[in-house]
Amino acid sequence: MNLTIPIELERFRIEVREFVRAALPTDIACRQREGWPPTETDLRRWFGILAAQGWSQPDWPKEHGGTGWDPLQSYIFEDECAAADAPHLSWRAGSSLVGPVIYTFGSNAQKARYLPKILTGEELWCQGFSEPNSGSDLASLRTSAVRDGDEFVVNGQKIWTSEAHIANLIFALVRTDRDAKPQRGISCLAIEIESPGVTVRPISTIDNGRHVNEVFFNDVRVPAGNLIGELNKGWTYAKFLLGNERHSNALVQRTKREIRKLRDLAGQTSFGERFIDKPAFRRSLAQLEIDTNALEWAVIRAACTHGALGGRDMAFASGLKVVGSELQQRVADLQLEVLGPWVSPEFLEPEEGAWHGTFRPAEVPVDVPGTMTKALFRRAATIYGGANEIQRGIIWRSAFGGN
Amino acid sequence: MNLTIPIELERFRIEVREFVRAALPTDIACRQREGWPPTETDLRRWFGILAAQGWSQPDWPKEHGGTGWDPLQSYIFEDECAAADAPHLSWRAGSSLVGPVIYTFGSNAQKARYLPKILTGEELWCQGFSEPNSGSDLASLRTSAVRDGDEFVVNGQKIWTSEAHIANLIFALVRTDRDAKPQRGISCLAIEIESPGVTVRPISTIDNGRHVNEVFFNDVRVPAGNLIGELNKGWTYAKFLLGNERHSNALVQRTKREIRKLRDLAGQTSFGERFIDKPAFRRSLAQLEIDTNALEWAVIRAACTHGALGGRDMAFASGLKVVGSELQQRVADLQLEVLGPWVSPEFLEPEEGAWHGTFRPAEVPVDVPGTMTKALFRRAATIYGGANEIQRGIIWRSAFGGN
Amino acid sequence: MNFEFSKDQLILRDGIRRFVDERYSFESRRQRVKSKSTGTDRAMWAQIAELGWLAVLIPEEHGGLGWSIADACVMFQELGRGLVSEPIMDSALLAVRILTRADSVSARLLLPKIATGEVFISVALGEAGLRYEQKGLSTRAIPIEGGYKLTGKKILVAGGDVADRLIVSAGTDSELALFDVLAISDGVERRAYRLLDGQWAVDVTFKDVVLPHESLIIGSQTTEILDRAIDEAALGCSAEAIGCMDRVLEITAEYLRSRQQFGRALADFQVLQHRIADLFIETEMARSAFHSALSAIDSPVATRQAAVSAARVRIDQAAHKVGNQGVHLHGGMGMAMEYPIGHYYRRLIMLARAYGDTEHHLERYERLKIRA
Amino acid sequence: MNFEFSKDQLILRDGIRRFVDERYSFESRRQRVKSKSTGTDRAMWAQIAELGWLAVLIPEEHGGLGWSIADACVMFQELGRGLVSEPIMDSALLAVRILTRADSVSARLLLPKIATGEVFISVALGEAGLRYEQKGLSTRAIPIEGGYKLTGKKILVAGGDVADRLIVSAGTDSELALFDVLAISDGVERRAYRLLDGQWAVDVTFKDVVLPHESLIIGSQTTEILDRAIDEAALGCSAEAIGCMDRVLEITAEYLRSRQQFGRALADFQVLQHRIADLFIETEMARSAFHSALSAIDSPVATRQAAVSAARVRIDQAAHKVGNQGVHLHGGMGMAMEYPIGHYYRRLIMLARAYGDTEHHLERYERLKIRA
Repeated sequence: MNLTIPIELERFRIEVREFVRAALPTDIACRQREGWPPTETDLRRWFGILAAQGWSQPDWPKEHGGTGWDPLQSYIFEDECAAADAPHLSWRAGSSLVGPVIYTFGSNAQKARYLPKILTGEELWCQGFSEPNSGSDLASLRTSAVRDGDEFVVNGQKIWTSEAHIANLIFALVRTDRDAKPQRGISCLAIEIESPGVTVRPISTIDNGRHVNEVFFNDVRVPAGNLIGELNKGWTYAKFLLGNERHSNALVQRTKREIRKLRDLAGQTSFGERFIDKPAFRRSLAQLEIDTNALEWAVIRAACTHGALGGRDMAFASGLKVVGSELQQRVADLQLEVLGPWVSPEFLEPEEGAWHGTFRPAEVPVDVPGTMTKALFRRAATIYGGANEIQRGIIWRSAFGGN
Repeated sequence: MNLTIPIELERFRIEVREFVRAALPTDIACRQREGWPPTETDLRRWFGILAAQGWSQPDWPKEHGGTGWDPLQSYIFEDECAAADAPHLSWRAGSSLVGPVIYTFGSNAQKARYLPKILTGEELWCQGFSEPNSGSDLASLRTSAVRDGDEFVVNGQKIWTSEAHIANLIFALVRTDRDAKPQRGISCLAIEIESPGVTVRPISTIDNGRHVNEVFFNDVRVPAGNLIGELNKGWTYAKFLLGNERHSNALVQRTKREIRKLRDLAGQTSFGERFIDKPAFRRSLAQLEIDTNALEWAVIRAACTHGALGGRDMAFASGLKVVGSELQQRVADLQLEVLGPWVSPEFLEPEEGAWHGTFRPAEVPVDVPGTMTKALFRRAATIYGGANEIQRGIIWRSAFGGN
Repeated sequence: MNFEFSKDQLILRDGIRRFVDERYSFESRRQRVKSKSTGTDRAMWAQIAELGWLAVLIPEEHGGLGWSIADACVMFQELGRGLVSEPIMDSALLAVRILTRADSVSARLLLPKIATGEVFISVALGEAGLRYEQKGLSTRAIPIEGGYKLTGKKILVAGGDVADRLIVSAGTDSELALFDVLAISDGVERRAYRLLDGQWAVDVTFKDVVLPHESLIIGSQTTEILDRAIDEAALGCSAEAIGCMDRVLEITAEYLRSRQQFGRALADFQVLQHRIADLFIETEMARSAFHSALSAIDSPVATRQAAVSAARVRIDQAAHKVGNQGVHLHGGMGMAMEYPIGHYYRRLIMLARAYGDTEHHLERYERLKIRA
Repeated sequence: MNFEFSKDQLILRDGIRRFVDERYSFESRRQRVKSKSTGTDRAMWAQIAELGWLAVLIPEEHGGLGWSIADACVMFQELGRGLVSEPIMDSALLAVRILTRADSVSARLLLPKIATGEVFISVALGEAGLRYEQKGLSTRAIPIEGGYKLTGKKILVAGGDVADRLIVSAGTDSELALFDVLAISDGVERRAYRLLDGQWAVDVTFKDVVLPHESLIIGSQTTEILDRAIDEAALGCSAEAIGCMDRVLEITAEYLRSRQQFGRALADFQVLQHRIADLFIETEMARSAFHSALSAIDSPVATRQAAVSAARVRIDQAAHKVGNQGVHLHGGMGMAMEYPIGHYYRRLIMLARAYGDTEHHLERYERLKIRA
């Protein structure tokens, strides 16, 4: 056991910090700081900057164009991005998770076709997993792909598809064998969003944001070469992808950043009272920091010991998801507590580079709209990526060998 | 809707208060105040005093020797007893709950035989329900009673039997038909503890108290006349009894009293710091009072509307049990917080009227041993009377018609 | 003591339920919320007036029904249940309680017109940089020849976009005072925006607005009168929150029963059953806290304040839990505005902070009961 | 960075596990706890010394193994798991860290004897009316011709019933100081009692006890040295608590798997599965909090204190939850001393408050990190 942070890693952190702070455009950071999600343009700009530096995929190995960093370096990279108010990469880029599936299970032709454009950000991917009647129960999906000559013909519907409205491709789970057991008849297809027969319809969410969509497939013809990996092995690839996701969606670096914002809000006088002057608030803040610190060390442990905990690995990752999502909600709730009466107006995301003026009260402090809107969206944290109840089931099964 | 407390009820409260404060022996109140359970002698003394006043069974109708009070009066009576540090009656007297079964379902001979001695306290009863392999799953009980002439022959074992060591009779659920469905083959027998073949063995609990026992039946011969109600109808009677119990074991009046004690402890200087001077403690205390006040009004509502809420009645009673038990534990936990390092010694219940001196540290403040011991026992609150998980299941089934 | 609704209360409740079914369905609500350009609906307001809801608390001698706060709370609970997002609380309760206790005769003469909907009145108390107390108001009313000159800014005035008159709090030389201000006057400027629950509100600027003497509604003991009216409104919001929670429980349990996952209904999963049981307990404890405060609403000030604050804390915490879990238990649907749950969630966020949030009420309770 | 146990640490751990299996089983523990009249077992202590546990932190030049705090924590975690209730923390960690940093040569000469078990040393810091800080001690050491005169009372001195020597904190004229006092001396009176976890402790009265000059162990910067040693002991207790929690999880899951209710194993009930999952999460977060503090234990004082307090808060809260739920999930068995769970529960109560409870550490964290 050696828990001191090696000096090379401290040096690495400083290198990352200096680059990010210098390279991140101020307007992108401003928007992020106020709590708004990045616009598509901003996301592509920042992605491009990182790509030019060779840092667009921090989790990928060097041979596939990634950084080749170890998990702790990736962790530090994201920590510095969060601290500098850079947009969260994997949030909008389903790409980061699709890539590993392609370079692990895809053909050479697929690697050559897809990976470079993911790395440059020229092509963004979304994940077509959930369907109207299969949320956490993914294996019951019904979107079908029927082989017809050199093509698959796809029919069905996906839902809750994050960022389908800006993506170029959708990584879709489709049923290719109706007669097999639910898990055995699923395959993965790469489908271009522009294909005829694909319709993307936005879902209006409680934060008024544009996050998720319904995606309809109506006789969509997909070249057979777009089948990723083997036919009917899609369930394996999906589990591989979701396993990676579970690890990254504790989002503890972002929570740390939100705690700093909470401290800032609590120090302001514009909300009628400085919350930092209230003992009860200080106690809540202390507890939040303490819990977040524990989560941070758990995430670091996961990064350093991946694979070494045996059967408990998966349970541990699920635990990170549960705690991470709960902390995201707690920090948001405390931020709202500071905002007081200002939680009431309905705020709309500003357009490209501008404030949406029509509905904004004149007197509202500048931090409020983004903070409030983000807090509303945070309710999704305990739902997506496998609801927390699903994670607790995984913990029981994988760490306690129950049924 | 009329929520003002009628003046007669206020007068009733004062009448009760004056009687209880005058009649309760100081030494009994002292022992109770320090947190110790009453000794058998004390319990019988206090019971006798109330019996002389005609108040030994506040929940029973007048015709059976009870007070004939309405539920709100009973509530107030217990509130005043708790405030005056009188021993909790139903706590040790399984009798209070057995009585209604006897006067509702028993024969006239049984009423004449048993009720008067319950009222005077001459005979105490315990409840023989749980068995080693049927805790919350009562219907799976195995203690058998086989008819042999004018007698039943009883064999088997009960566990967690509160106060069997001081009781004169045990109200036992026994299996009288092995072939019927589990619930249909159960009967109720009144068994004298002194009967040959009955063995009572104490269970040592985490608070070192003498609360619960194992009771063994080895060819115990019980007169057939001791069968309460009809043969094989015992399940109905047990549910009737437990329904009454669920209502009374919120124990909110006792929690109110413990909150006053908590305030006293927090105001003392003998624990190194006055906890009442700490903002975090004051916040916890405020929250505890607020939650207890809500529970109190819920208990009052249950008393006033019993039967009027329809299917939700049972769900509501289960809710009282859940909240009541959790609050008992919360107030105990806060008391321990004030005690600080003094939680460590192992305290033993003082003998009749005296301190147990051998193991007591010299310097320990007088309140500590009883408070600590009671707090340990409070862990049972979420377990007994149907574990809180059982109650939540009842709520779902009875208020949401689920399966 | 009696916890059941009286016959009159049941009639009131059933009338509201019918209105909601017929004219305030979730679908019509969604349509209304979707059209971003409109504000508070005066036509709807006329219907509401016609149903008598605005008259409930107005004394009979002023053309109202003269019912009690308990009656009004039955109404608010049902409005909460039906998700009726109209500025009824401020107009029918807060404004009415202020005007009923007004010094000025002309103010009291407004009451019959409020009852009929002829006059739409909003209450302008909030300011940027204030939370829930009327201390340190920057809005000032300076005595001038013939009356007052009003200057300042108010925020979050519900229904202020269509209001005819505003009750405005302002500091005078010595004390807090309340004024009756015509919404369309020289120097009054309003800026409208929508709230989370679909209601509309305005920020109002008063720039040297000249007010006649008789516009002074209350000029002495204003704090006491206003505090009491606000406590009553806070209690009304509690009732509304309880109505919301009742409905959230129903629709969530229904959702769990109807939705299949892993080959069986979600409602078959024990953890979800127990979660609903916990929300049921929360809701019932909230209702009991509400009863406790209602029984003390006419008590001496310290008792009333402690009781209202205790209730608000308990109810607001329940509202948070029920709202959050309602969304969570709906899974993805919980995040989508196509389903009622998100609308209830948003309404509960606002109700749990109306006239004081949890922190505000915990502090007040502590001050009154723990320090004492 | 590396979170896995080293080879040496694994050997140490396995040795303890063997010892527990062979000589410290639950049955033997129950027998020992049942016999109310005996105190700390010196024969057991000799075995412990023989196994080298007392030598772990003693520097090699003083006859010890000279291992790190991290190594010691591996030991304490395993002792927690095995429910070894002996006063090892005070003797092998707190006393050793104090003596290692002693001014006096004679004090340091005690170290080899502690390692072998020849000298049994206890630490007497607590006083009635104090909580977890050495401020306002009533025990005084007054300089006299040839040394000091010690007067005062100490409480809750673990193992003090059989100790040969006591390290006693006392106020001198100017500062806090630590003294080495022979347990059997004129004016020293001990009164023994049992603790919740089956250990024994004493209250000690010092009545004009005359001490030679060389009995002064540390006389300057005592607070700094003592604070650091106490932080290290606090961390050791955290490790012990984590060991306890790991075991509580195992035995509770095992209990749920073995026990039938309503025709199936308790472990088949989803709410109980998820409860275990929550306790698993608690335990793992506690372990991570422990790692965080361990990485900062040699940092500058403010960093160390904040890290230790943060860890203690997180771990102590986990200990409460795991202990309480462990009992609850055992149902009636959880209340009975016949089962191990109650013993773990009692031990966790003590560990979660050793060298500072949650409130103490939250306050310290706030002072250092939130106010700053």
